[in-house]
Amino acid sequence: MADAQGLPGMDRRTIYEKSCCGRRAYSLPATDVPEVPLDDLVPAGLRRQAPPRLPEMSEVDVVRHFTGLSTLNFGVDSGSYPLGSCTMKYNPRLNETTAQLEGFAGLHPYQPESLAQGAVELMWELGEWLAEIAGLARTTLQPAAGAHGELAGLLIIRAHHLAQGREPKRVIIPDTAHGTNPASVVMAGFTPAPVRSDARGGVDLEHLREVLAGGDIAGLMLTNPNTLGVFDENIVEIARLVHEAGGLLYYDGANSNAVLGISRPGDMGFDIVHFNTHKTFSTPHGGGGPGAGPIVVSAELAAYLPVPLVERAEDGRFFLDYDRPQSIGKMRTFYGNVGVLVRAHTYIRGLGPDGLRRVSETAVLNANYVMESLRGVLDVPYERRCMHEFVASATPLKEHGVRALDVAKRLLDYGVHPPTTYFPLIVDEALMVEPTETESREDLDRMVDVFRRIVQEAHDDPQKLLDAPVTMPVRRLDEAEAARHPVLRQRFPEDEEAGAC
Amino acid sequence: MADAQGLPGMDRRTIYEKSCCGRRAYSLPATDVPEVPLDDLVPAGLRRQAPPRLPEMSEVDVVRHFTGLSTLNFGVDSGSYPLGSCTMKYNPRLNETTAQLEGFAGLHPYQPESLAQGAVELMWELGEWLAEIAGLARTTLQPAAGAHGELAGLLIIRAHHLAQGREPKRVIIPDTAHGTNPASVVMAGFTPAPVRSDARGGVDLEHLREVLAGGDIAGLMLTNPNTLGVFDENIVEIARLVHEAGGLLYYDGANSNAVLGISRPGDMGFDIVHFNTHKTFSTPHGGGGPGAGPIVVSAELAAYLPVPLVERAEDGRFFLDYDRPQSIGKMRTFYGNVGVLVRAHTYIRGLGPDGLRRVSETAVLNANYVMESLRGVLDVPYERRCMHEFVASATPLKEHGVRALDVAKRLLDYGVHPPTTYFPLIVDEALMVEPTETESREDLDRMVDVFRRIVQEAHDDPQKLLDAPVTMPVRRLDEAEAARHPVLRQRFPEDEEAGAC
Amino acid sequence: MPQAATDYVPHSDADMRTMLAVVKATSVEELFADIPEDVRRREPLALPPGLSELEVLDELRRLAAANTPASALVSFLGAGIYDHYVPAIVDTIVGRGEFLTAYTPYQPERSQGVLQSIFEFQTAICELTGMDVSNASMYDGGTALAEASVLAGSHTRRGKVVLSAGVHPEYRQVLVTETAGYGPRPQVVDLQAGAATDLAALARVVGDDTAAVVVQQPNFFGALEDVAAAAQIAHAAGALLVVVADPVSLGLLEAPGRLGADVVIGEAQSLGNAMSFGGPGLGFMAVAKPLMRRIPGRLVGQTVDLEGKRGFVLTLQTREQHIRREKATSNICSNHALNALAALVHLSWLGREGLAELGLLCTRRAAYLRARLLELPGVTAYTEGPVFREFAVRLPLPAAQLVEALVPQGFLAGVPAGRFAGQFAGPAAAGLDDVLLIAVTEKRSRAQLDAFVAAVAAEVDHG
Amino acid sequence: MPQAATDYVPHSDADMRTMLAVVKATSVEELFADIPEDVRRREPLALPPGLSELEVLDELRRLAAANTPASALVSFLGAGIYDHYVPAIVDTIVGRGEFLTAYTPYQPERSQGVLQSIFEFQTAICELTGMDVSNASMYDGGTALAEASVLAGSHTRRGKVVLSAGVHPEYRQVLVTETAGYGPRPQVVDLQAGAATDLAALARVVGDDTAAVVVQQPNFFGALEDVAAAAQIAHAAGALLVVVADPVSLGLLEAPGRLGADVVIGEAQSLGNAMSFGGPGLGFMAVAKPLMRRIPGRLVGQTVDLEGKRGFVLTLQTREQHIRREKATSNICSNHALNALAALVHLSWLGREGLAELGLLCTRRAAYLRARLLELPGVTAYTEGPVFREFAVRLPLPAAQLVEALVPQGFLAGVPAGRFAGQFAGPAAAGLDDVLLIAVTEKRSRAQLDAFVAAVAAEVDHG
Ligand SMILES: Cc1ncc(COP(=O)(O)O)c(C=O)c1O
Ligand SMILES: Cc1ncc(COP(=O)(O)O)c(C=O)c1O
Repeated sequence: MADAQGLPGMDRRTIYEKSCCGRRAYSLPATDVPEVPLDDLVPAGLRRQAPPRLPEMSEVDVVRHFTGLSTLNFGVDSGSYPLGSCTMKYNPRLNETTAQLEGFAGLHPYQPESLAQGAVELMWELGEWLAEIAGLARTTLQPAAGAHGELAGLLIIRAHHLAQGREPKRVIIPDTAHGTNPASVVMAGFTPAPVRSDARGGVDLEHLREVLAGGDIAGLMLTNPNTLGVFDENIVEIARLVHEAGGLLYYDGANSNAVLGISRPGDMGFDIVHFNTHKTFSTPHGGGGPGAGPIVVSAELAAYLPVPLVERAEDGRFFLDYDRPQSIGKMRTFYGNVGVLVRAHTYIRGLGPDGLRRVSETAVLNANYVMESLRGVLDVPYERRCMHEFVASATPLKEHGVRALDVAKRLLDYGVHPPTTYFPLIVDEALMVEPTETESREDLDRMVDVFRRIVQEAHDDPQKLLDAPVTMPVRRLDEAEAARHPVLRQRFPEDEEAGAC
Repeated sequence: MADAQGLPGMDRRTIYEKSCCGRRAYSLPATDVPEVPLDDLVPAGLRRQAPPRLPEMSEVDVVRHFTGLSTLNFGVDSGSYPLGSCTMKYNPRLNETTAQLEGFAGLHPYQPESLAQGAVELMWELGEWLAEIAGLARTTLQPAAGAHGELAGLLIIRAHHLAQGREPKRVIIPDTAHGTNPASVVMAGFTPAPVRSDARGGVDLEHLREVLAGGDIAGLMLTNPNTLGVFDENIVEIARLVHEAGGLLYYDGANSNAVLGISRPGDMGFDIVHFNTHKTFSTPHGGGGPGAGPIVVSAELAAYLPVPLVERAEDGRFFLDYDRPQSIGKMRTFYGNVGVLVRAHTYIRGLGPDGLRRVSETAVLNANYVMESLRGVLDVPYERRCMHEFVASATPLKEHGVRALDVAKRLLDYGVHPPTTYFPLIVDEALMVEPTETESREDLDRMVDVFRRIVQEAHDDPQKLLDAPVTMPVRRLDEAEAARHPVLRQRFPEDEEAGAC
Repeated sequence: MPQAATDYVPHSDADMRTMLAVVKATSVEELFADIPEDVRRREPLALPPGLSELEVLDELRRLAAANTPASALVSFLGAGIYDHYVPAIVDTIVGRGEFLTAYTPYQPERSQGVLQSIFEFQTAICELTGMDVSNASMYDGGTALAEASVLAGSHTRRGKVVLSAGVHPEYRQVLVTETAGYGPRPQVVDLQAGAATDLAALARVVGDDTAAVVVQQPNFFGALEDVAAAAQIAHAAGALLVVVADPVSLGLLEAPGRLGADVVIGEAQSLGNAMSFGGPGLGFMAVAKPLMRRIPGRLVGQTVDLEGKRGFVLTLQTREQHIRREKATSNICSNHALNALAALVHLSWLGREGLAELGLLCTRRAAYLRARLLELPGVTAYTEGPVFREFAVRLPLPAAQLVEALVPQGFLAGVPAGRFAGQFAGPAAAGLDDVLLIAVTEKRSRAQLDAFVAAVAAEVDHG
Repeated sequence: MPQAATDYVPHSDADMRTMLAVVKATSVEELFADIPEDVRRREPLALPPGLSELEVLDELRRLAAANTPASALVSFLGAGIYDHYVPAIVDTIVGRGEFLTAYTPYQPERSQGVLQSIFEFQTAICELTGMDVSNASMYDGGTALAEASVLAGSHTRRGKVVLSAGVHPEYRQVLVTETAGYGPRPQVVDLQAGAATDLAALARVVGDDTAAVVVQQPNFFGALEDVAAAAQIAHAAGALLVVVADPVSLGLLEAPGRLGADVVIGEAQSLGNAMSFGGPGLGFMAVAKPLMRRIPGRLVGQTVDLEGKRGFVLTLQTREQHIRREKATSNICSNHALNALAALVHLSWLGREGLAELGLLCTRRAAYLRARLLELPGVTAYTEGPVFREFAVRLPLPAAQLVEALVPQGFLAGVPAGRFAGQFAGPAAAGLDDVLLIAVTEKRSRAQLDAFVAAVAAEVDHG
């Protein structure tokens, strides 16, 4: 038995370790049709020999197990979550209410369209809104996430070139880009062509010209503001250069929270945009997903959008259009993460144009506020205003033997979720801070205060950081060990030696 | 700023202390009717001078505040909760789903009955079921809780006697009774006549005869099994004696979880029964309520039930019957805690007769299992089988300077909610343990193990108990101080001295 | 063996055997040996057989579908239960297992969540009402009134309570029923034409036998009472003033505490709680400091732990039945704590400005609707003077008939006052069958009000 | 100023001023100075104006009410999305803010909740499929298939993937679309009459250019495939066997891992997740040990903290894009973790016995319905042999016509196979317009099945 520890979630057995022979939570209707012998239904040869070892628990055990686990987790509902590039803003509960309305949640994708007019209308409307926000023409809601939107967009770029009898291979990607960009480029059959950033954090125009000169340009992918949190002032020139080289411009909209109603990617010269609804439009991230990554394209590219496309007929009816000969095909089974899209629709409908603008204004103000307050505390490599996020560097702390990761772990002890630390790669010991617009001044002040304290600790007593966290359910975890000897699933006693549960 | 402490809920400021001028979470429709000057609507003299100082917060602040608070709380969902007499069994989530169906939750009490047939049917059906479970004739669902059912029942006893031209004053109550029993007796205009318990924990028949001999007997209130967890074997005789004396028998059904489908109060000789749905029928207790305390009465007493009574017409329609001239009147506004009753209905409908019986069988087995396992560890005053709960005594620990309350506080450190300690009054240093039927054997074993450990600690290191709890968000709280200098509401700075928020 | 009914018992057959062995029994039967044979039940209860979870849900959905809830119609029903908008965060918070499935916080060190929330609720009620001390909740408005009457009786040691007929008729009925054997005897003072309390008549019946005077603000017909005048009458006679208040109105209307109330009670369902056919709602009670030790129910107080850290506990429990038994101020034990939490969350969402905004919006829309209705031929004012969100009109046809007639068009026109006819006398009681009580919450848009006026107009023309 | 639109920004005007002062700006405008004037937007976006929370809810309720969800009818729709009963506890758990509003668990010490739940999910998927390694989820069945194909291509360095036409036609379309520029080229093998894969034809096209063979079990028309035979064909040619599996079937049907599968993928919406018009569902992928370092997406592994206490972390991240960028096994970043949690809760509720029970009940009822339908004149078997919970029949009238005809009676008769006509060839493709795909979950009682048979009989008679 464990030592005295009164809080729940401290029983760290897995659900399989809590399982007990013969327990059950389920109930199912009694068999009301003739009890044909099982062999007559499904021949023994097709049937399972050994049952899957699912946990055997009573209902209260299941509830307690997951209630306990939840208390070991941290969400936006728990506190500030300034995870750069992830836009961990408040997820309105209204979104959950609307997504759970049976009229949406209970829809089968193959029920007659006439019985799903409300859902198709919602999708159509959301598509129109996203097009307006992007400053482009047509939307597909199919992609399940940002990375999936990237793939869809790149396949459209591919289709566009093929339609013109070309098959260029290179897609330009700045060194600040998120890892999904190069990975998507490869999956779409292209090769990434890296371009450097300049001293202000934007695309190095010189280098861009060089890369373009290499020819075979399919397009460029850019996040603007980029993952350093800076807006590329040369965007119009960049677009011109890429277009001149025959390439298309893809806007990774992960950072859209900075520019809603303020600057539209279409107006900047982009041809394709994806949005991460789970960042920009407040749909919850659920510990990893589901999100949605709708993409919007220019009128010229609309023909290539995946089927079905959501359409509105002359008579006002809404329908799914499969009759699109130039379409790249289908990006996913069915039509998209509709449950997520309902949330995004709810959010945009509530905020309206003024509310969306206020989102970006506040997100940018909050980031600048934290950045300015941290100048002198941490290194802030780019001496300019940031947009909705900024990257600080823990390099000065290295002399104390302390790294960004240690700062992150110590933040946990103070109840603040750490910023992103694994990228952008071009900043040493990066701490990418994105407060989002839903954090109050007090919370930002507290965050700054905690950073200050930790930096002070790094000077006075660096071991405190190296030992951190000390107030979490576990101390620092050995990730190297996990990778060296991967244990990716529960091992059962009988796997090692025979024996009952 | 607080010291390093990473878990939420540790910011113990109240919501008023977190409030910030000008923040808001709310949104409301824009005024769409003429903006008549306020003075023309409500004269200044009737209007509020100073606004109520409600908290000013953003929505995420509100969510975080209460999410944090919740983590400081303990429910059945958090772990074992063997609070004697409270029947803290698992509260099925299905109950919540059904109670929230808009067809129930959205009903207005004064909407035409024709538009609420489903709700009235549900109430009628539940009434029938409770009557069957009680072994009596007619039910009212109006009482909001057990104590309220007691009052209703006592008023019916009063009406019954008045109808016979009598006005007896004394209601007999055993010394083991819950405090609501004597309090209700007083509120109904009676005076409590205490009766002692015998050595086996039941009503002392000798003493009962004496009390009855005093005359002026309106009735007797009894919990059976009583709060010692023992079933009164003399119940038939008791009922006979009381009836002979002209009294009626009221069954405090708080302990019904022991006898569902096994023994019915009506069959025992009781005339009136209340159920606590929030004990016996799994409706959640919500940190104090709401519950429901329906009462069931014999056919002779049905005429006195409060109005409206739920009725089914010849044609199958359901209606609320107000035309009951002998009724005691109305026990509450509207018809009862319908939202709670939906949950109780759901529970009974799912379990059926076999399931209910299994509830009691298991509740009793669990209690005996824990009691037997604790013999030798704690004092168990009554050497007999218990029903769904039992009372242990911490008297042997007194020699170490340790009391039942200290054991309770130490249990907190081990993640087990303590048993009831404030009653029954007739057992010294009582620990009233009611495991309930939804606790698994492992959980009971763990509970026993924790008790053992604590008793061991009491011997080895009693200070550990006196210092407990040490793992809670607060150490032991000073209840005497709270009563001496009551601070029952937030004080605002400007209450002490003038100043803005 | 398939599991064809819901069953929350965890034990396997093997568990049962092991456990029986420990308790030295050979069967579960044996455990019940103390129950005399003649009161043992051998046949199964005559209840429908158990069902699996999905079948139970189906059955409850069937029953729910047999209702047409007011919330799904354009409803003007009020009279004590209001269809205000409950923000989405409320259910999330009250649905958290740590709140939902907790008992009364007897172990404060492990119950700081609910204790602090009650402390915050008490504060909110004090702020709204302008009183010093609020309890942790009551069952509902009616029972809170009965408790207030008992409190006044024991405080003043007087035997009569004088109630305005403007107090909700069902509250008055509950008072009569519950205090039949105990507490002061009620006496009702009629309303005058225009639906406000006849204060002159009130003054006449209040005397040195009067424990309390009770008025409701706004009153049952929506009229705004002169609370200060009622306070004067009560206090002049040494009686307490009890005010039945509508918490939603208290962002706009003066706090009863500022007008002389000694006790404020009411129903706060409209804050954060579903209508739910009238229950569970949320009774509340707040009192002036001198009555602190007489208030029924739970009270949470602030204290410190042994390290001096702030914490909250149940306090002044010597008022309560579980400690004081027959000497308690009341028998109330379980209350409506979760409903109180819902109200607190709703109030926190509204905040200081939001509650006033909400009141203003309702008032404006109610005033607009009233004016439009009074333009219709044969529709006249029943409630006169200013109103908050509810008012009554006299129709040229029976109110119940109008309600029935408009249901097919999706309207619930209001509560027919005739339903409460037996509870009124005097000038205001005449022709109640034609009187309709109409409530307008923030959910009712102008478009709906206009459509409703048109629908009423059509019926009035018919009639 | 009233707050007439939802707004989750906390700042008061005073806050804004203070903060602007700190950042040394006189207006928010100034902060955007880096954005060139010609790409600044000065007019407001052309979107409908914001609404208050209650108005938004009204509007969304209007849209929801414009649908008649399958869940509210007696539905026999399947074909990849199933209306299984989701136990009530699922929404409670996935709705807890700590799960719902968390990001990917990059900070393991503060994310043990979701990490452990994923570890448990991975275990459940491994147990169901009989595989060694499962990832933390994929978007859906179709994208999981595309990923499996890419995996097989890079593992075998071969350029072709052979798919049974029994694989869901939309999955096949997704595969074609997503791998257009990358990964092996697909080739489809037709079904034979009776709807099972033509294994002889399969054997003919599989060769040493084949990276993988893909079969679905049960297949799109509900036929049970000979997975072991497909494995033999694949392995004989040095190809991998990819099985598209229905997780609900795996309490009853043999685990693909035991039959030779190297990769098992599929859609697990039917565990714990609403149908939601087809998304978000839950893609999954499990592989045999040797493919561990090729699997796309997140993996959670067990490790210890510096005190030796067990904990869980994201691991083998060098497969992933956020570390390895263009060298990653996939571009997937966000996945469907919350849906995976829902599935895990549902599976924990069902447990070892429950899943088998569930499968058996569906199978029995499906077999009963099939037998009854096949008794009707003109109704013949399309799917032959044993089935699990879904099967296809050939009708004497167009299937879409039957579906339309039965809607007014409250039935959704099934999915007309004609909808996918373009995706089939060979003997099974003939006359698809008359073929109806019928799924029977545990929600369909015998009474409903009987009523449905009667309704179909009436239409068949007409036709
Ligand atoms: C800049 C950027 N691009 C793309 C992505 C990928 O988005 P998703 O996780 O929705 O696939 C992310 C997500 O973190 C991102 O930050
Ligand atoms: C034996 C007994 N009787 C009566 C009651 C009062 O019930 P309620 O809290 O529902 O008013 C209780 C509650 O604890 C009790 O245990």
